[in-house]
Amino acid sequence: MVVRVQLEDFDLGQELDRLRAGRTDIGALVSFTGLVRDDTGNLTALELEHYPGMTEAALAEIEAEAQRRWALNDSLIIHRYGPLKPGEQIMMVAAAAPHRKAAFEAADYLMDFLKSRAPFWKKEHGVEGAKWVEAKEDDEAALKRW
Amino acid sequence: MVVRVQLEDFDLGQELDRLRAGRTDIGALVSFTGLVRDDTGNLTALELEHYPGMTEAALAEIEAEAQRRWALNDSLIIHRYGPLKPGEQIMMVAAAAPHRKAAFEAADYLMDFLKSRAPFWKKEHGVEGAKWVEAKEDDEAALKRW
Amino acid sequence: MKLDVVYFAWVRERIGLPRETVETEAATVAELVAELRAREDRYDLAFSDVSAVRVALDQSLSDFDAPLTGVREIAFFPPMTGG
Amino acid sequence: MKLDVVYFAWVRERIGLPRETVETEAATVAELVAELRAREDRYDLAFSDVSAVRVALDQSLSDFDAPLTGVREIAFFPPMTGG
Repeated sequence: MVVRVQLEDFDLGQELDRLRAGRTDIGALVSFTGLVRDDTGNLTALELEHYPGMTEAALAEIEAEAQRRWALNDSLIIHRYGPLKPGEQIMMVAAAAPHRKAAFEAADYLMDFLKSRAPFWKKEHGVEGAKWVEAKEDDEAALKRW
Repeated sequence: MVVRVQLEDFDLGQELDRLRAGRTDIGALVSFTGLVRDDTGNLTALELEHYPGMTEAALAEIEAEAQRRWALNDSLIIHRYGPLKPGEQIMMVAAAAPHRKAAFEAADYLMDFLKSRAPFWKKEHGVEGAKWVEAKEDDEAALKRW
Repeated sequence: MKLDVVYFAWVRERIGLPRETVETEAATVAELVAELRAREDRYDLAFSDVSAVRVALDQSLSDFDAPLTGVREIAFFPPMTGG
Repeated sequence: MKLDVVYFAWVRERIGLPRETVETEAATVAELVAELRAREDRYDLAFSDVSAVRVALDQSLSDFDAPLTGVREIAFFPPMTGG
């Protein structure tokens, strides 16, 4: 159970390898990686602001709740802040469990709550100016699934 | 859209990096990795048998159906065969999509169909002899979700 | 009482500063917001639609009816968009 | 007609070989299974519970009622356990 909030990029493969290293009790490992998407070619940077202190506490609480709900071997959340370029990794979650259903559900749960309960805000800087990304109603609605 | 059936291990991080390399249209990347689990310490090897030819065709068809159902940027299935040790990687699927829901659902779908429709069979070799792993009724039932 | 008030994202931009210390006798979050709005236009603008603003008390999500008793830090920000 | 018949997992182990060519006039998978069972005990044992056996015709999943017209390769195996 680890939470990291950082400016620098992370090595997805290395993080997943580390999660399972030396263990034989994991049957299923699910990862989600969020990337800076730019369909139009107009995005110059995606800026991520967060609330230091509260961010770490909120992510740790989301992870602890996932661990209470599912039989997990381990889990991990890494989220970056600062300016990011199109194609860059924004964040990742991973869930390791004996069985695939728990690993899938836990990773999905972590993402749903991270989206709407962890204090991050995105600002898109484009060729025509900057604009804060608006939260989607879908994202709030997604929490009711759990 | 790639399918690989191979004896040798794969580098999960490298595969995921390759999937997104040079692209800026992916927003979400979900991976599932199946690992050889040994809770009791009695497993000496997990042997994977498959049906060469049919395996590749079945996996390609499952992947094609996922691509028809969801707006995916790309997807990948790698499955190993032969004798594997506890803790080793058995297989992986990955789904890349503009949005997280499609990536999660497609990866989950790939796994459900791979489990029950791709011709692989597992045999557990333990300190007390060998035994074929039985298919779970749950796995067949899981297909009805889609 | 003295409160550390912190702002994020467009709330921060509209108010024009990330953090300030406020001397207030407000009993609830809503009362503090009313006091801030009365101060200056930029506060009034930032809080003109409170349905678009979230609040955290000592780094825990809360709501506008919550009492401020014992609170040391209050944060205002838009709905979160991480991930 | 000549059919390549292939076996996997415990079906292969019970029958004792992975592949053979069979000369048959069976019209359906079920008829072929009946012919095989009549041959020897090891076939009879392998197919004693056909609800536990799956069949593929020319590498596509099929069922026991399917006709064998035009089929070149038939495979018998237990329910799959990949992943």
